[in-house]
Amino acid sequence: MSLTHTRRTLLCVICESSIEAAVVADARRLGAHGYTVSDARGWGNHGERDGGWPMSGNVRIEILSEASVADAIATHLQKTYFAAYAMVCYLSEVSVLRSDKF
Amino acid sequence: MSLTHTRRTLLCVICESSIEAAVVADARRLGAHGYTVSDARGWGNHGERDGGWPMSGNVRIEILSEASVADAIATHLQKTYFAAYAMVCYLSEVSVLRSDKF
Amino acid sequence: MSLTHTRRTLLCVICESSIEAAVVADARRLGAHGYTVSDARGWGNHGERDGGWPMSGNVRIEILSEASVADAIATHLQKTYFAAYAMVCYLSEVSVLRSDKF
Amino acid sequence: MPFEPVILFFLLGVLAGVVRSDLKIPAVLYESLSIFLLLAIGLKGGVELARQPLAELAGPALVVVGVGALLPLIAFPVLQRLGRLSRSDAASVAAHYGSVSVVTFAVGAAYLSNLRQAYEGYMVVFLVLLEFPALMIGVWLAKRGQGDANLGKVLHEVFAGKSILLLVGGLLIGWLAGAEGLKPLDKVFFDLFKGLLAIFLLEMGLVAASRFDDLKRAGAFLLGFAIAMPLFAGTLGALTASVLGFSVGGAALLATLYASASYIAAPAAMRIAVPEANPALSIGAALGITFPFNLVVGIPTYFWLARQLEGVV
Amino acid sequence: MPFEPVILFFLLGVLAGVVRSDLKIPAVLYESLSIFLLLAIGLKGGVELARQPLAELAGPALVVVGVGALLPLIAFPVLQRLGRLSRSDAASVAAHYGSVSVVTFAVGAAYLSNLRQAYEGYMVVFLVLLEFPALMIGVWLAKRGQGDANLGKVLHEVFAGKSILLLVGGLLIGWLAGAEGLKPLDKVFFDLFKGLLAIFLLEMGLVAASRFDDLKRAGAFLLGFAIAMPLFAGTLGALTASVLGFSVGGAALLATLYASASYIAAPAAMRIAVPEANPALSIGAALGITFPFNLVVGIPTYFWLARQLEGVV
Amino acid sequence: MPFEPVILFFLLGVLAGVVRSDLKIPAVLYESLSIFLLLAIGLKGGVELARQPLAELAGPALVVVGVGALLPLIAFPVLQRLGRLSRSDAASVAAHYGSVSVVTFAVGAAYLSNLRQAYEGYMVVFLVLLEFPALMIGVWLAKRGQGDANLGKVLHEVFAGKSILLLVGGLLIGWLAGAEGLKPLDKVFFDLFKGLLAIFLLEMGLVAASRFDDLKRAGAFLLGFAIAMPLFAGTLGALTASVLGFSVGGAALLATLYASASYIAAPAAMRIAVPEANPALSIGAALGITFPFNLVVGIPTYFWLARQLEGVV
Ligand SMILES: Nc1ncnc2c1ncn2[C@@H]1O[C@H](COP(=O)(O)O)[C@@H](O)[C@H]1O
Ligand SMILES: Nc1ncnc2c1ncn2[C@@H]1O[C@H](COP(=O)(O)O)[C@@H](O)[C@H]1O
Ligand SMILES: Nc1ncnc2c1ncn2[C@@H]1O[C@H](COP(=O)(O)O)[C@@H](O)[C@H]1O
Ligand code: NA
Ligand code: NA
Ligand code: NA
Repeated sequence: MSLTHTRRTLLCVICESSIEAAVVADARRLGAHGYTVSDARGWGNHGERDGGWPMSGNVRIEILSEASVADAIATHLQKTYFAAYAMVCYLSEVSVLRSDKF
Repeated sequence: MSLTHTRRTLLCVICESSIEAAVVADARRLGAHGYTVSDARGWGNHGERDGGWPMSGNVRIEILSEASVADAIATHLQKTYFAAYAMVCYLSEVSVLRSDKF
Repeated sequence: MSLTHTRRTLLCVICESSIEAAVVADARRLGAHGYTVSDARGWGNHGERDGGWPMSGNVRIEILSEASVADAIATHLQKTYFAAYAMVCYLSEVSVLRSDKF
Repeated sequence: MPFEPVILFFLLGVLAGVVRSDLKIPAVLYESLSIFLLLAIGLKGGVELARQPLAELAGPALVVVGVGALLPLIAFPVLQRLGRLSRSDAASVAAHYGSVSVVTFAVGAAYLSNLRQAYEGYMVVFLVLLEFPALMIGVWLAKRGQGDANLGKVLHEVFAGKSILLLVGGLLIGWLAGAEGLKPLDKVFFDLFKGLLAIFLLEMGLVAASRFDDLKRAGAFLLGFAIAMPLFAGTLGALTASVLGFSVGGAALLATLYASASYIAAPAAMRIAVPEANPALSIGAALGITFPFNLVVGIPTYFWLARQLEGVV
Repeated sequence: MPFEPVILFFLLGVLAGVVRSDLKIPAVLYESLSIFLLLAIGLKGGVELARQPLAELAGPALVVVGVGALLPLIAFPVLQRLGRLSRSDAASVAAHYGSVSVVTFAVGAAYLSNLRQAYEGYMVVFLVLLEFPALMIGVWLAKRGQGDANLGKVLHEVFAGKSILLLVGGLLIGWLAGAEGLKPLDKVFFDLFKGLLAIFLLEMGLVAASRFDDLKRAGAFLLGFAIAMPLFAGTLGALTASVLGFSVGGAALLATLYASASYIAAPAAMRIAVPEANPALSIGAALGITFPFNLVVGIPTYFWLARQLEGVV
Repeated sequence: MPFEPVILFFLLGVLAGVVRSDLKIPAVLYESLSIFLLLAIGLKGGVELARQPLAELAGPALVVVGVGALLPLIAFPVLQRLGRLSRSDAASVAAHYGSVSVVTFAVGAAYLSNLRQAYEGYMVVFLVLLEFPALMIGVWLAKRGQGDANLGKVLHEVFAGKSILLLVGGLLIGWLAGAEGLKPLDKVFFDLFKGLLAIFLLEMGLVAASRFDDLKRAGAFLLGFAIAMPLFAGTLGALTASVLGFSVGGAALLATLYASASYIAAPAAMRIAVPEANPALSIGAALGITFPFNLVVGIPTYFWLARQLEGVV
């Protein structure tokens, strides 16, 4: 990769759509400079969530940030939402252009 | 990443929506503990699939699991669907929280 | 991963939907053999883009290709669109099956 | 007992869910139809309101809301003691049953209009007023003594929530514009109402069927509660209405309102305010049992009850 | 030859596709409209059915389905031998042409009502009955001697598939509720039918245009087949109807049914059951050629044919 | 001043946005409604056109387009010099205000029909004709002397753009089919028009409210421009119409067209052709101020103006 890339962490949160607003508000508060959301459906510990009804929809939230911010957000989400909500998080290392943005 | 992360494999399957049900059933059978689906459109060997008509929609299926399960699913999909269906698969390494779930 | 995997680069572009057609046309011209698009919403330097109105929608474009092609596309996008459009790009390394396709 | 054809659409939806049909009503169609139904119900109520002095409503409204507020307070100890539900689960279920279901109300109104039975137009005002007190009470019940009741968030969630916003907005527009002013919109908001309600019920059938699995986890007590509670609340509603001197139609509708369990506003509010509560229990009961029960059995029963009570109380 | 204005919407859609307009009918609108159309057609048929003894239908239904089942059996060898298609491709195309297109039927019915030409209300029953035998036959043709015919999956796919579910569900609701019971729903299901069909056809035009590329791969034989087959099947339909003593309108509609090629149920079923078949061939032919052909040329021709045969056979 | 009830829906949407309600009109509903409105407006215009010789339109059309083309040319230097906007921003805003808003036109027409005020049916033709010249001029203003004007892309963007396609397609279909031929579609395209416009305006209210933030960046000059420009353009429109001998209704509508600022075609075209322009400025002004202003204040004012000018010029 010949561009001047920078390593950043991509945090991907899949959770029920009823907490979308809360999750992105938390992410902003903890230092994220942006996020991307798309609608999703799925299946997991909390059973099938087919998205056919507002209460059964999931969202997929991506947050690109420095590793420390991603860690802080993930830790916070784990503490705040894992017990009571359908939620999955994963982190990966990616290269970004425009590194000043994240 | 200061959390107690665990490495897991993320299998991402992009395929025509007509086989969504079959693919997720296979994944469950082969040991996946969850999956996430979102609607997509795209272009590839099978031409443009613009999603404007039920038969021309794609889905994007994400499955987080142990490497061996991801491998088993990917091998199975390759054997079962690659010849006759529009499909792309890729695998990547990610860190998960709540590793007991996957 | 026991399959005969090949390393490829996944370029993910998140941008305003008004330039979707232009971006995928550019990607094809620069050597991509496929792409996948889904609708998204988000927030970033250009403010909130909630997708409730055609002009405020985002798309998430994934392009799997050889590293050199991904680099060429990312460089081109940076040069062409970063100044005037809401856009974020990131690259990551993934393993693909069917490597002849990309 | 006369049969309301829109219910057949609900049953078709349930059937589709049960045979695992690939029929899926797109989420967007669901949302679009619910925007339409809420607006239309509000507009209709507003037009009726414009026909009469608002002041006369204040007294009955107070009684209706006051009695309605008893419902979650009665349900809660029953659920906690008899049903052995955790405090948050009991509070959440109580909130669902204390609040009201707009679509059950709409089917009740359709049932009456099918029988050419008149009712007080301002019942929609009660629909609006009854939606939220139970939600407040539910949160308070769940959080009593915990400090973090977060009622402010719930208040905003409810008042800025789309169902209150569209109902009240429709009421106001109907009231301001009046029957004459709304005439050019009648072809959409009034003429299409029943047909679109039918399509919405088709979808509700699918959703209800997808909740049947939850019922296994709910246990026998909750299943019984989901039928006994509406019958009890419906009786209370018919009695209250008789005391207040409502018409037979009005009494049947108030009974329907009390008997109905919310599955739009309540699940959303409880999920935010009482996250520990298991939504499968409350939604499974409200949507998997009480909603179908009210549609098929409840509404005709409440109407019959209202007729029996006519002139008695 | 009278012209049905809904066809203009189809042509507008084709034009939009051809000039690469950014007009996109959202997939959800497509699905919503097709739910509406299927339900409405079913309801209409059900109301008609309620008017007459079902027993009388059994005989004609048997003949109509029996003759209809010949279509894929005739098409298959033609496609395989003359067209040099692979066995699975031939079977899949045969299944598409043996099955029926709900929208072509709807346009045919609109065409007749435009001419104030009556037809037997129970034609909708044939629409339902003709949808699936050809799909079974197609799978059987593709898998003969291979063991894994998987007919069970196809059976479920078809019977729990949304098009049969909504058509049959609508039929039953219409039959149970009757014309009187459905009256409050007429404003949606009957009054809006033609206008929403027009919007649906606009979208079908866009979809058809997006299939024109497939036609290049299809080759000249398939192009010819996509026009000859409906003409042949339409003639067979008009003859069958005449023998059975249907009205001119009924004969035109049965011809339209036989002549139409499925592009909802068949593609979905074949994709699952006969994956080796190339969907570009069958969908390209059915949607890119036969569908427009039937709309613009076929339907008037079948009507003309039905009139010629009146009293002759 | 008579009040058009559909505006109340717009205000409700604004209110929902301001109180940060969770009400979200799904993007797909927005797109579906705009497809409907564009088609319906086109069809209506086409039916009117069929009633009169087209040749007579050529003269007035030339004048209407010619005068309309002055608007962006006048706005541009004002924005650049007085407003100190960059060249591309000034050009983009000028293009928005030079082009027209279909929904403002629809509300204007609804306002007139509410007053039973007739207007020339072919005003829709002007709506179509006025949409794009200003976009071309905007691109030319932005790119003058830069070589890469890319007018071809813009031309395709506009002519194959969905708003022109649906308006012109509707016009043609209405013109070909005539009032008689379209009758079966009236129940959808004409009867539902106002009600669906109301729902669309609810959504526009939400969108407009989400643009209020942009206005802070816009500065006082642009805020003033967003009110002064429509008043100026509306006056020019009323004068032009009087000179051309249009009816009072026609004059009010032409004034409304001139005064309206595009927020569908223009943002899309400018985003592609003049990327350096900040969309927050043009959309904020057009949608956040001018659109509400025209709905609530502008249209009645233009109508009043048209009446004053009657018989004067
Ligand atoms: N193993 C997994 N792979 C991908 N997505 C998952 C997985 N497990 C759960 N999910 C997603 O996360 C949501 C919530 O998960 P859960 O809390 O396990 O129900 C599910 O509805 C899925 O969309
Ligand atoms: N190189 C690629 N990068 C991203 N997505 C792809 C790629 N190739 C194919 N796809 C997606 O996978 C689907 C099926 O691919 P194919 O079988 O190549 O037609 C396409 O419609 C795209 O959505
Ligand atoms: N840090 C981030 N993480 C994830 N997505 C982002 C991030 N920043 C921006 N985006 C997405 O990219 C779009 C355009 O970004 P921007 O140009 O910063 O406004 C936003 O609307 C988001 O959808
Ligand atoms: Na209740
Ligand atoms: Na056929
Ligand atoms: Na203008």
